Amino acid sequence: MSIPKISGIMVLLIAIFFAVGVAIGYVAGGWGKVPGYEYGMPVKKLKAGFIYVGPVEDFGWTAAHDQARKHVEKLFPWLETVYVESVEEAEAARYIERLVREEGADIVFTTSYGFMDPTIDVAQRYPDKLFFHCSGFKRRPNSGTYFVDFYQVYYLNGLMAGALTKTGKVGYVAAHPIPEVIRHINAFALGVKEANPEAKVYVRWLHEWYAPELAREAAQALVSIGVDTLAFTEDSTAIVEFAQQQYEQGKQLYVFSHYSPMQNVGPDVVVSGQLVHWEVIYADILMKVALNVYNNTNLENVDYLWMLKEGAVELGGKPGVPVNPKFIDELKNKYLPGKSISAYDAVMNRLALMKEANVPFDPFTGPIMDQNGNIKIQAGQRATIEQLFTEQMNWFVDNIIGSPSG
Amino acid sequence: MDIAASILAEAIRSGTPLLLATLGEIYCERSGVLNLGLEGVMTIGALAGFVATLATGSVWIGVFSAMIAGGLFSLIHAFTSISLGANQTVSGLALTMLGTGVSSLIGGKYVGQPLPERLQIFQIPVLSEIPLAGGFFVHDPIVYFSIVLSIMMWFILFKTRIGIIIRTIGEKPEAADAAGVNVHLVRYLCVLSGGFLGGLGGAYVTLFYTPFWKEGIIRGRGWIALSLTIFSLWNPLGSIIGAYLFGGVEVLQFYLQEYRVPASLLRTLPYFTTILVLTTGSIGFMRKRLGAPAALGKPYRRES
Amino acid sequence: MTTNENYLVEMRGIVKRFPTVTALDSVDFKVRVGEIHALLGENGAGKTTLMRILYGMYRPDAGEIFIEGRKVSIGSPRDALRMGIGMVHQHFMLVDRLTVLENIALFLEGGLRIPFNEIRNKIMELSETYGLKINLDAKIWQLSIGEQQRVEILKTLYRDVRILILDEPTSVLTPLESEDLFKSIKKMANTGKSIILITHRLDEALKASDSITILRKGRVVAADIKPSEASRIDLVSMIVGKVLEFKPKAGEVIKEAKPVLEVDDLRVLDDRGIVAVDGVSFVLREGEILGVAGVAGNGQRELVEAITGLRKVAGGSIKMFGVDVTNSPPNKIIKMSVAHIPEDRLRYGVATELSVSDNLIMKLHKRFSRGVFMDNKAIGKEAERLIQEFEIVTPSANAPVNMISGGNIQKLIIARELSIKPKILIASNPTSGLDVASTNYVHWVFHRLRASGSSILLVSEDLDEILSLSNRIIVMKNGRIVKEFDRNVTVNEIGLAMAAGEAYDERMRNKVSGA
Amino acid sequence: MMQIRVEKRIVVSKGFNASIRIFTLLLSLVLVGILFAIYGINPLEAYARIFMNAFGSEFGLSETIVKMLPIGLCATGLAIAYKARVLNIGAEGQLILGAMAATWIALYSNIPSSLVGAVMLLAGFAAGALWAAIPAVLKIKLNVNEVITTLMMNYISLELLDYVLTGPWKGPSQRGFPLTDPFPSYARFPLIGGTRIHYYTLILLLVLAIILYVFMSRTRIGYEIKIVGSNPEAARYAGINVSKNILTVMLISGGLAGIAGVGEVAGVQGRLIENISPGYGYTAIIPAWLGGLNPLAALLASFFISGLMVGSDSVQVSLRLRASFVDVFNGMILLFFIGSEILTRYRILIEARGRKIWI
Repeated sequence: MSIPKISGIMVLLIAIFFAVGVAIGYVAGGWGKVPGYEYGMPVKKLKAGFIYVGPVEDFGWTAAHDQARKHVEKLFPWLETVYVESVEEAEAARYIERLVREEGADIVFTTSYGFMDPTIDVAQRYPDKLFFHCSGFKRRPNSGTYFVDFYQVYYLNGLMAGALTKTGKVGYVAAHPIPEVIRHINAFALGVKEANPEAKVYVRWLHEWYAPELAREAAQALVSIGVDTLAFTEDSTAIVEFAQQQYEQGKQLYVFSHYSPMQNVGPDVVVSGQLVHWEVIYADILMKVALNVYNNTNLENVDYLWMLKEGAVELGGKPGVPVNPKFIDELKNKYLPGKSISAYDAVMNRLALMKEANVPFDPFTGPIMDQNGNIKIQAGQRATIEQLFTEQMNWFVDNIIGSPSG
Repeated sequence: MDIAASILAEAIRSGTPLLLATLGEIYCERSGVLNLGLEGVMTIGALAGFVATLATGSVWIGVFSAMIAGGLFSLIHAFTSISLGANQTVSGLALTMLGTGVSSLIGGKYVGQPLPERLQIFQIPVLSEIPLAGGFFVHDPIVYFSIVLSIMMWFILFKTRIGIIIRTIGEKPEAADAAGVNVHLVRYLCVLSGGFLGGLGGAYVTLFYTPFWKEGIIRGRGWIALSLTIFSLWNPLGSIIGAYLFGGVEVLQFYLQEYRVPASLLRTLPYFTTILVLTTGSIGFMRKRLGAPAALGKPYRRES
Repeated sequence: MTTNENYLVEMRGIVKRFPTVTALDSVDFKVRVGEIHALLGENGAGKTTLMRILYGMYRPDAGEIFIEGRKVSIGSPRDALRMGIGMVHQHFMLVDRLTVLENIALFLEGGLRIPFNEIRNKIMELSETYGLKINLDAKIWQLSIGEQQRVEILKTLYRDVRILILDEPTSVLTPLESEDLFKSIKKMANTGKSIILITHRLDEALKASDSITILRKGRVVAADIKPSEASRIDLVSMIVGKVLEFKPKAGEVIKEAKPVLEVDDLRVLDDRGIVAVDGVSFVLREGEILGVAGVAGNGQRELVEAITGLRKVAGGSIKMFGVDVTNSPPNKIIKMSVAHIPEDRLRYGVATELSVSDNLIMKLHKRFSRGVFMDNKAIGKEAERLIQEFEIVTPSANAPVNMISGGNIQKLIIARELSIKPKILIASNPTSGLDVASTNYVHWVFHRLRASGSSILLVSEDLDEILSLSNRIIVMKNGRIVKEFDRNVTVNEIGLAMAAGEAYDERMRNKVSGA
Repeated sequence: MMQIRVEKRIVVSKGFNASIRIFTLLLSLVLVGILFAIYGINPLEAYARIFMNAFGSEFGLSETIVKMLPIGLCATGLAIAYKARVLNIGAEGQLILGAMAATWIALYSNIPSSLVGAVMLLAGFAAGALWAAIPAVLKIKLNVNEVITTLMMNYISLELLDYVLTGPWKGPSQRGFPLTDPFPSYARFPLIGGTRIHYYTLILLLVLAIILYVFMSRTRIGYEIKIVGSNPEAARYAGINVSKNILTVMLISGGLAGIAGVGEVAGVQGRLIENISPGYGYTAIIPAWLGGLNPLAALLASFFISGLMVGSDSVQVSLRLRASFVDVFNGMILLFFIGSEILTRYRILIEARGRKIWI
């Protein structure tokens, strides 16, 4: 099991170098006046602390952040890192404070929504230190926010799912009913709808981020009602394993992996998926902190929301492999309804469009109706940031079966 | 398979770790020892089975290791509660803390690792196509084994001398002593077999049910098994029904989600049932028929 | 002298010490083949301990055991059974929730499989032979006590025992059941089995046995007495062990004083639901000591517990100072200034983990509190006073009770009970375990208490005590009052009543089981 | 051939009991030390770090106190219940109910803001006590074993918490996360400057521990409770209402656990969250026993257990050992402690090859 990981790391490293290059270019373009800015230059030592909500070995969120931590540590000789894993929300404040006080961290990254208030609280107590909270919306002069988002990729996954399903029933096993997950489900459902207007997306909520056993049960329940295509938001490979097991027993399921490279776990079932590159953001933030671009007075408005364009996310179940070759033919033979473009080509075209600097394509382009038949996004309009990223994202697209409130 | 069969199949799978642990606890409690450390024992078994399978590549060595680990671990409880006559409630709780703590400590590096081998499901042809009842015939060997085991354990407990000895020790250890039975030895063996089965139950979770290891993977199944022991009225046959029923509650939430049944309230059912059964069994005239073994939780020491 | 070969069992120089007492002190005991041998003595004389040694439940500290002249070592009941020794305990070794058949099967050696049919057949045969009828498929809890005893006996007979020990077999039986039991025993003896009958009932020993051995305070006082040759009164004095000539010093009989405690036709059940107190009526008057004599286990304990509110009354009534207190809770009875020195000190009398002073004020704790608080100063003072007055030997008033000796625990209880200045004192064996000086002190205190106008119900197995203190004496037997005496009575007369009570009370015949 | 026999101990001294307690603690330290060594950590360094991080700095000390608040509240209450021989292991659930009651008061009632703090505490106490009253009544009226019922009710309360957080109480401003909205500032307990110590709860804990100590050692009910715990038959004989006392200790221990819950929502989190208690109710069982069921000693033991938990952060962060070694530590202390209790009640005779050794 370690061999694929190494090759994965190589690919990831290449991706990072590329990403850092992009980041440097971006920074250099913005702050060209900064003298002597170059990769790996000696600056003052910096210590960064990371607070994780799960174990670093999970197969999703925390593992991805920790991989990124390791990479930036390797990347910047002047950087030292320290982390705490499996921190419960109830105890977050103590750990954050311990990192800045006892461990001497200059900057702390807190990587769970539930850490938002403790982060702000500790940031208030230590105005000289810097804090970055992932996935939240509260900021202070010394506390910024950052996030990557997948909805574009989920949409592409949805296109493939709609094209592949034979039963017209697509399943989605979801963690918590929060705007982020709802947005992803909606994006996915929009893709499914475009490829197969008759297909329905069945949603099952886990109310957990990391719960392999529940995920498996939910997947089984979905398969029982006729679902043959599965996407999910849960930080383990449980569903992929489940599908691979079904495959070995003669039942073909189509799965879209989540967050980490899982294609090796389910080589016969993973069609595509989403991959994350937190290191791109971390490198950017840390470099700017090292250069004093970011300091304890100017983070009030620093809010990263990076997607395909910035290289923070990637399509595929394996780095560098957007679609599992096993399914490419099938996708190439399936045409989008009423159009003369195959599902495969559609995915590739739109992927390219969404990587462009001005992002000429967006999945959330009207008309989009919710389950009750209300128009949520007017024809020809794109959803606004507010519509996508705040509490307003509390509705389901009309081909979804299930409740957006959990 | 139709949906009903599929739900049944899932309930059985989800109920199997419960069934195994409950069977063990039934023998343990029938001999008069309350092992509140079941959650810890299962967790130890879950990890031991997983690690052994990773190391050797053989799921069966994993199963075997889990049983040994669970058995050895439960001997701690046997020693404090049988030999030392210590408070069984507290000893059991301590065992749970120890078990979950140790496995989380050791298990850290195994989180997220995939298993090299997975057990095949034996789908029995024809039978598995029967509506509803088909759910019985699509399982791995452990499921079938646990059903056979329940029947065997029922037979031993109620139809053989060993069973009579065990029941006597749980009801009135001095009577067994007077009949020349080594009370402490039998209690040790019962706690040990409780540990074997608890360990196996734990391993079922990490090797078959969700082939993963993570901290807290047992998720309170040990406590549910304790309630199931009461629910089944200390009868191995009753525990089959109970385990599949309680296991069904766990999986049913995903079938009922569309109908907006709050999963959390659904999950309280086993606990309410347990309190109800326990209460019923404690009422004076029902005690003799349904109550807990009379010597449950009481250390035995011959006065001399 | 008979030779060894005639004895099936011979125990020589048996010594058994428990942490606080020497239970058996160099005891010799012999039983012949085919003999019914009664082992007679008071509670605590060591009868059961001796038999538990024979049955392998206890190991003796010294002494030897011979079976058929061969020296044996009996390490466990299993050994005993293999040697043909079986024992039916006073508290049955039956499992309530198992069937009769299962209970018997438990008792058998053998493999995993239970030979149910074999057991059935053999039991049928045995019950036929000895007249012990039983339903094999009933659960034990569904049986009457007499039937349960039959199961116990059948269990041992099934193992082909040659020596059958029965520990107080009739204490739980109705007279009719007892008759049946003795018939069965005779049949067993006739087939060559030896039966050892542990009992504290003299007439039972006389009626049913071929030979009697009497134990008192862990020593043999008489061995191998033939019932036909012994005088009852001699036996009684050997059992009780009292000087026959005794000058009673009790006060005058008071006839006209008003009653403080009136017990009318009281019926009380024991722990097993058997009638233990069966239509007892008496009156305790102001300023008198009423002695309740009788061999232990004849309903005295249940009577006392019913009066003090610890046990439910099944019939009849209890009045104190004219107020009906039948089935009142203990605290209501305590409020009426009724003190109680319990028979079972450790069960009721003390909370052993708590300090001596805490225990000394247990009954009065409400009086020693100011508002919600305990008045520790006053408690300390009172404790010191009582410790001094009753000469309780303790490291300090704050030492836990489990650090002081049994005799001192008894003193503590007496001190506490007297400290409430009772109008009525119910005392069960108040001086057992006390040394002579302490006993005298307690007696003096009782006198003084009576002089101050209080009344005492004195339940005691110690006839001296009863005679020296009581104004009147009632004798209890089988849950009934069989005789009442005024103070001018001799030990002999009381002893006779205790021994021969059954003849005195013709109503006994109609006694029925309450189960 | 080795044989072990046990015999009742007649004389027991307090000094002996205390030394056994200290010995078991040391034994656990040694065993966990071995565990450290296995993981390549110098045990002395680890213990030094734990100690320094828990008690050696202002921050560590303040965090230890923050943790001591819920553990101490539960432990002092449990000590009293256990003293009456009522094995309440439901403090976890009672704590959660207390937290839920406080949340309802803070977010959904119309109580004047000046009274909210006091009403939250009262409601928390009442909720915890009521939750404990259910197993108490079942025990008194129907003789139902309280160990299982209190345990089951812990699980029921967890699911109840899950239900309100994913259902009716899910905060509208929480973007779908299972959290309630933050409490208004008047429903937050004030903190000692620069720390997270919510001093209302701290004062309450200290006062309650002293009150309970006085209650147990000086009051009539405390006295009755001790008798009930030592010998219920004797209590009945002495005219003490056993049922009433069982109910009393359950209400007190449940109520204190409830207050602990209030402290967590109003003092620490400022809202109700799913893991409002990382097992405080279970952890508290340890100091209750370690303190010999004396409320003040239990408080002291809570302080040390809390210190151990806070101090272990450093082992976790700098020495990279999982925090769960604290569970191992706790389990061991508890096992050794109750295992060694036999030595206070019995003498053990080991006979080996003709030699006799008394312990």
